[in-house]
Amino acid sequence: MSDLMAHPYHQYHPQQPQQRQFNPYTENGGTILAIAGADFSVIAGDTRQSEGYSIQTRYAPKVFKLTDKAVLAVNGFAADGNMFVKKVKQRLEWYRHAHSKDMPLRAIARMIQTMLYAQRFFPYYVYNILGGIEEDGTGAVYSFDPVGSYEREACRAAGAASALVQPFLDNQIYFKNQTPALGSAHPTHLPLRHVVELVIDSFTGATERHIEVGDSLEMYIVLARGRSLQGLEGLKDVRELSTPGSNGERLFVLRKPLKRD
Amino acid sequence: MNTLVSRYASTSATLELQDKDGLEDENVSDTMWGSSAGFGNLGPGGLKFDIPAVHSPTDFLRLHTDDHADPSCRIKIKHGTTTLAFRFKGGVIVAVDSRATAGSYIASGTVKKVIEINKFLLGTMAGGAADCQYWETYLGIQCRLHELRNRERISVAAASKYLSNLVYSYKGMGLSMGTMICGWDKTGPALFYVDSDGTRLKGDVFSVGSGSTFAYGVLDQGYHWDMTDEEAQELGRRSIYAAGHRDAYSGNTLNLYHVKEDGWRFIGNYDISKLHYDGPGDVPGSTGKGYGYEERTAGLSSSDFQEVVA
Amino acid sequence: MQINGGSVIAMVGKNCVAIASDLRLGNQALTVATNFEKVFPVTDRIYLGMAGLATDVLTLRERFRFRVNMYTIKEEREIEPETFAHLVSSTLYERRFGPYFIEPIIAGITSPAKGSKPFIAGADLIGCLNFAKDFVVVGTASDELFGIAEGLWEPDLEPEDLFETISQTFLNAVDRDAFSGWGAIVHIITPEKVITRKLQARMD
Amino acid sequence: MDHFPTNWGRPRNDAVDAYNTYPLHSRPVHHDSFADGVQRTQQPIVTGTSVLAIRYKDGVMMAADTLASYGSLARFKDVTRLHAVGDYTILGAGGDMSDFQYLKSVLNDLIIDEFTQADGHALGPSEIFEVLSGIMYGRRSKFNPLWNSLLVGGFKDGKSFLAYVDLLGTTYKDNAIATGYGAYIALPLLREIMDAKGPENISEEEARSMLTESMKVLFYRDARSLNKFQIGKITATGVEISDAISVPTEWAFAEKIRGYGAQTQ
Amino acid sequence: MATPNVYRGTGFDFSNHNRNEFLSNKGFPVPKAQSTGTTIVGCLFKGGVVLGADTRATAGPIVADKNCEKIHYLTESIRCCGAGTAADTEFTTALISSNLELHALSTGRKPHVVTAMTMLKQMLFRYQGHVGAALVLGGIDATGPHLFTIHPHGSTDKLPYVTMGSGSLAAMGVFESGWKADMERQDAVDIVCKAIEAGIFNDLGSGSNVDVCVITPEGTDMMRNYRKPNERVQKERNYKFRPGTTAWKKETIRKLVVEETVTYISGNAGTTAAEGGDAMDTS
Amino acid sequence: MECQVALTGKGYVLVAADTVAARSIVKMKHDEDKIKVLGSHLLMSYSGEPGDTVQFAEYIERNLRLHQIRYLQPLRPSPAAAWIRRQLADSLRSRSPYSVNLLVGGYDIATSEPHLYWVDYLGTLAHVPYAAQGYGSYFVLSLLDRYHNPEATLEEGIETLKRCIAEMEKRLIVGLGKFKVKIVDKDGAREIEL
Repeated sequence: MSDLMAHPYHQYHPQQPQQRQFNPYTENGGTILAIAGADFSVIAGDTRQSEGYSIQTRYAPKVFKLTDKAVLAVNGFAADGNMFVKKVKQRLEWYRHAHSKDMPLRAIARMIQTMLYAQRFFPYYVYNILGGIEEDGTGAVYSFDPVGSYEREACRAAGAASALVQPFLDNQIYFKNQTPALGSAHPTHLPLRHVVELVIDSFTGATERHIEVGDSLEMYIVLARGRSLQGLEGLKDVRELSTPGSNGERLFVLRKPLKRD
Repeated sequence: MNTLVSRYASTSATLELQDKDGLEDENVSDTMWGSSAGFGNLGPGGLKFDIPAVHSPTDFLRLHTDDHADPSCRIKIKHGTTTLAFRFKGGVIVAVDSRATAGSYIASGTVKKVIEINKFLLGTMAGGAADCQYWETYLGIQCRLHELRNRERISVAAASKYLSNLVYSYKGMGLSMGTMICGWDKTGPALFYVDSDGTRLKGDVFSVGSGSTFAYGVLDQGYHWDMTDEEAQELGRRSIYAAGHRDAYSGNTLNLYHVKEDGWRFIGNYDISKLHYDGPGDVPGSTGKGYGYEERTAGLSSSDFQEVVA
Repeated sequence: MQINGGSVIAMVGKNCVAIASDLRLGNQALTVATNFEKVFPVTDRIYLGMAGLATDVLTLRERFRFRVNMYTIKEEREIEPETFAHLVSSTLYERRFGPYFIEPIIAGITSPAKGSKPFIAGADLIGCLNFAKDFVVVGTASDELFGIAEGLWEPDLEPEDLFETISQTFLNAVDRDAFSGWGAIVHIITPEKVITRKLQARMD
Repeated sequence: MDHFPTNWGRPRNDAVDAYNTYPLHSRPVHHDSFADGVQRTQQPIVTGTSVLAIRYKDGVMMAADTLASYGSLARFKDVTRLHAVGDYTILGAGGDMSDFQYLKSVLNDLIIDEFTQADGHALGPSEIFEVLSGIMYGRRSKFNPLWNSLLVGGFKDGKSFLAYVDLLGTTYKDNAIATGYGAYIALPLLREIMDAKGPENISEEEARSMLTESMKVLFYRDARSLNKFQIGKITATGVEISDAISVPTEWAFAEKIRGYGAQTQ
Repeated sequence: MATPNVYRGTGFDFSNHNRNEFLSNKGFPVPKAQSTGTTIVGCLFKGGVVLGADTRATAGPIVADKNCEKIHYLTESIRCCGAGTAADTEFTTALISSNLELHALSTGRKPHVVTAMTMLKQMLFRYQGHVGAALVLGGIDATGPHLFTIHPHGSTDKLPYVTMGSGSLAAMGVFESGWKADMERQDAVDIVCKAIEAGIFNDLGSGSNVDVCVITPEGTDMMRNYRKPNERVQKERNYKFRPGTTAWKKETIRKLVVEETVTYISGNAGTTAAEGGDAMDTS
Repeated sequence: MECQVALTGKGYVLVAADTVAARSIVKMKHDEDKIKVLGSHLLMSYSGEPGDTVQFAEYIERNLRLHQIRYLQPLRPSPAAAWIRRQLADSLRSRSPYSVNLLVGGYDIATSEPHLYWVDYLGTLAHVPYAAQGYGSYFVLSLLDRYHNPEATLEEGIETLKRCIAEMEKRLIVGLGKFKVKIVDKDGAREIEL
């Protein structure tokens, strides 16, 4: 059999410069995104983990619950990502022991920056998006580059299909390039149901056009303290994850199948 | 000593576990268990960086992180920018764009490239976004400590020198930073350029970033020391607009700051596309028209055709 | 493809097609001109868009003009969109081992004799045709265009709706690409008329 | 430094302008080729090929052939690549055999350490997997990887466990996993049955025949494989690794093929 | 003066080669051509041959075409599946198809499958693998059903069941475990379909639908989109925009329908053709 | 470090080019003319690979002259620019391509319009109101975006050109020396002093 057939992997990866050294990185595909609302925030990712042209598993979570009000999505090199989430959770645990409360969201964001930057010269190949509820009850999304630069945003897509999804969100969330009808203005925050639908359409669209996206969609929804469940009613496959009995923020997860080809 | 003992006292399993990429050994000190949990590494001396165990760490970094020369690298660090700052009689004007690119993809159009170090000090951001954010935050901490120790505000010269020394100690490791430290101290308005090569320059007019040349083109022609505040702000806007228009890696919105004797003031955030079509709107110093060439010259023609009157 | 930048998209609507290009001519990061159209009329009903190396865009525009004229003279009829697509494809494949650095898009309406049906096709730089039923995209913003078009495109759009959809798709996609943009031009081709609009796009 | 910050992101090594007074002319860094001598396995030498594993009704079943290749040479034909770790876990390994042997000794030490603690706890599969993935990721981070792809299968406290870790520290869990060529050739077969039925509806018989069939297919198509393999299973009753099994293979249709194209005689 | 030759010869034109070399030295590599990651298969059964293919074409990790056709026509009873560089498979099969037609006309016989195979392998060998077409060739001729694979360098293989492309290993797994000699037609179609689906669901380079082509002495049955296991679900929202959403600066309209105003010099003046027969009588 | 700037105004095109001929780190000459007059109403400035530049410019000049002799009238600016572009694009496919960047300025007597074309060594052509080649373009393009006026009188046009040259003097690391300036308007092409 010719070489071409024996190593489908090589067809896809561009020829790297001749490299004696062991390459400690790989790319595991997938896409994550997060959208902040007025009093909620939605963090989603697909669950396919791939390498080259192979699907390693159809279910490897990319979105992780940190606290009842903070959710972290990681994408890139899966081993780095898992290790990073583990370390973040550990620090949060220490904080909980020292302060007997959960670390506020903006503090988690800054902590993630310092943790990523500590690896400035041997970066984690990980794109992070942190979503949740701030102390003032507003929904927030923080996005990071692999070495820790970050900013707070209203929506962000990262990972393999980020370039496919982000312009769609620009158009539908920020209403970029849309002139409002005379005498009206675009809403600053969209209702939860609307956002959930946009997330689903983003992922079905990305699945159509990006080979590394698919299998299933896992969406975390964080609701601010005291917010009603409006927007979640009638949705199938929603499960609550928040600590039972606490009357703080509430956390839900929604799973939906995506195409598997 | 401990390692020597443990080497002979432990089994291979404990050894492997001890130095597996350590949750134990890496930059986590006992102080972290206390109230500074998670922030202990911002203490004096900065944090300990993990250097890859390879023959040449810089080559490693070059191989794996992207840049203009090899955009195919997978680890994309955000780049690209136009920033400018100039000193004039009324203080310091700081103007920056807000675009960050990863390869040709515009990763963000809302980056805050002016870092508010404290009420009297501003730093700008060009080069690696994380490098600037991290080290200028760190500088803020040091400036505050200086204030607490010496009961007076740090001078702009001292603050910029501090930053310069800091990044110079990492020279050649791959940091990338081109920043301007702007402020007002006992000497009046002050402006310093600091970069990751270790250069530190005092000056009146600086522009840094991929679009800096375009900004200079407009800035130089309009600049003089005795400008009014309004003129100066308009010049800042026009210069960043010029860079946003011509440079692919700059644009989206511009943020304008003015440093005066009583500290800096945020003047405004302007959409560069709106500046092109409509101008900055009703602000002091503006002509009220769009900056764009096509807008400015609509209806004009360079033809000198004259109808011959019979 | 990134030397000069630029992107093109075409979409199918109900009895109409639309094709759009940006107007940037770049020299890598430097924007040299903002009036560089990448879509050209081939016949009354067929438009050809090309994204890629600008010198090849200009060369091929002339080359296709020549070949279409030769076809018209020889056959004594206007070329059909599908025929033209194959002409483009074989012209590009001729240079299989020294390709032109462009990717073409063809959008048009078949002649009334063939039912005035909408037609779009794209090709890669060596002429592999892609006859899509929905949309085709090429250029430095192709990833962005694929993603957003997949979200916004709907079947059976009337000409004015198609204009909105293709414009929104295109503008938002090029706004995320550093090398495309600086104005956009849209042609909506219907059996009765061709509407050409220059959009108010971001100029950075 | 030029005015493109995109050029700043990485350390520079611009070609030196011969007329420039800066940077100073420097001789190229001498590379000590002897330094290579102290490197450990930077590439695999004696290797094993695929390992297959599936979860089924009673636990986990795993299969691997008994060949260790030296390049294209079938060097050792009776190597055991399935290894019991403690009472609840099976480890299956592909890749470098010496690294695997080292790992086995590390894990044995781990089990002994745990045993001598005598604290009433025993390491289950998920704990062992956690340790193993930590070791693999740590070695990767030190640029001295253990050149293996490993499957960890186990059954403890009524729950079965199956996960993968490789030389980069990449991990995942699934109902059916295969390493090496098995991931390309056999996994689609395993997945099809698994997706249709689910692990809880697969009997031991069925699991065994799935793996046997897949091993046979692998022997047909993987040039570094052997038709002699072991099947290990881990259930509530403990670990059980079979002796090497040989299966008959079918090559009869080859008789009818003449040449590779036009030949008919 | 360098004048371009209008009537140029046939074959490939290398005139851009120097320039492209120069550009890639400057750091602008030749853009990637579209490729079909692809799973293509073929298998013999009792009295015929079945070919199968997926329908995904990729450009890097992006799906360029969701429903392309990879089973190409060579003659009525010979078909060829292509993997590799999409344009190469397209043009190579088209060229050989026309050569076979000419061959048939000059000999007055239906071409043999081995003839097609020889033509293809000779062409691919001539280009030393630079024409990146990996093919599965199947068909029926006077000597019965035949099935070949042809690799980009021109080597060929003759087997009762074959697979090609990035999903070839997944598909081969299915054949190795399920193929039997002298299957019935439906069994053969089923196993081909199963092999393609193994590629579609396990190989990222393959996807979308299953195309199947059954060739028997009775005729050829090309079943385009025989299975569609990957239809897109209904979108959650409707994305039609309000007219006037997009701001534009300038509009020009070119009318393609010529409106004629017919003015009668004598008689019924003032009637326009566009208005039709609703004429006003002014005389 | 070659730099050229050109701009259109009311009824004219101004083309300015530096006059330095450099080899390695040496300035060989300080009064080199890098603007060729191609016809009564056509100018072309060139820069790029030494040798290629003059060879190409002369080739263009002679062929345009040949055209005029054959057909008794010169090419108008637009077809002239298209032809020049085609020559570059074709040469790029040869074994030793010309590596030349151009600015082509002309005055179309038929429509009384000045035209300016930007052409690079790949054969890319753009019709623009003002243009620059070389490192200077990174400074003066934004300046011209700000200050250029298509209806500027000649005096105003020269004023803008002086701004451009001053900016390059100020910001480019190597001094460019004196600039040579040529103009083409309804009265034809000629050199002017700043």
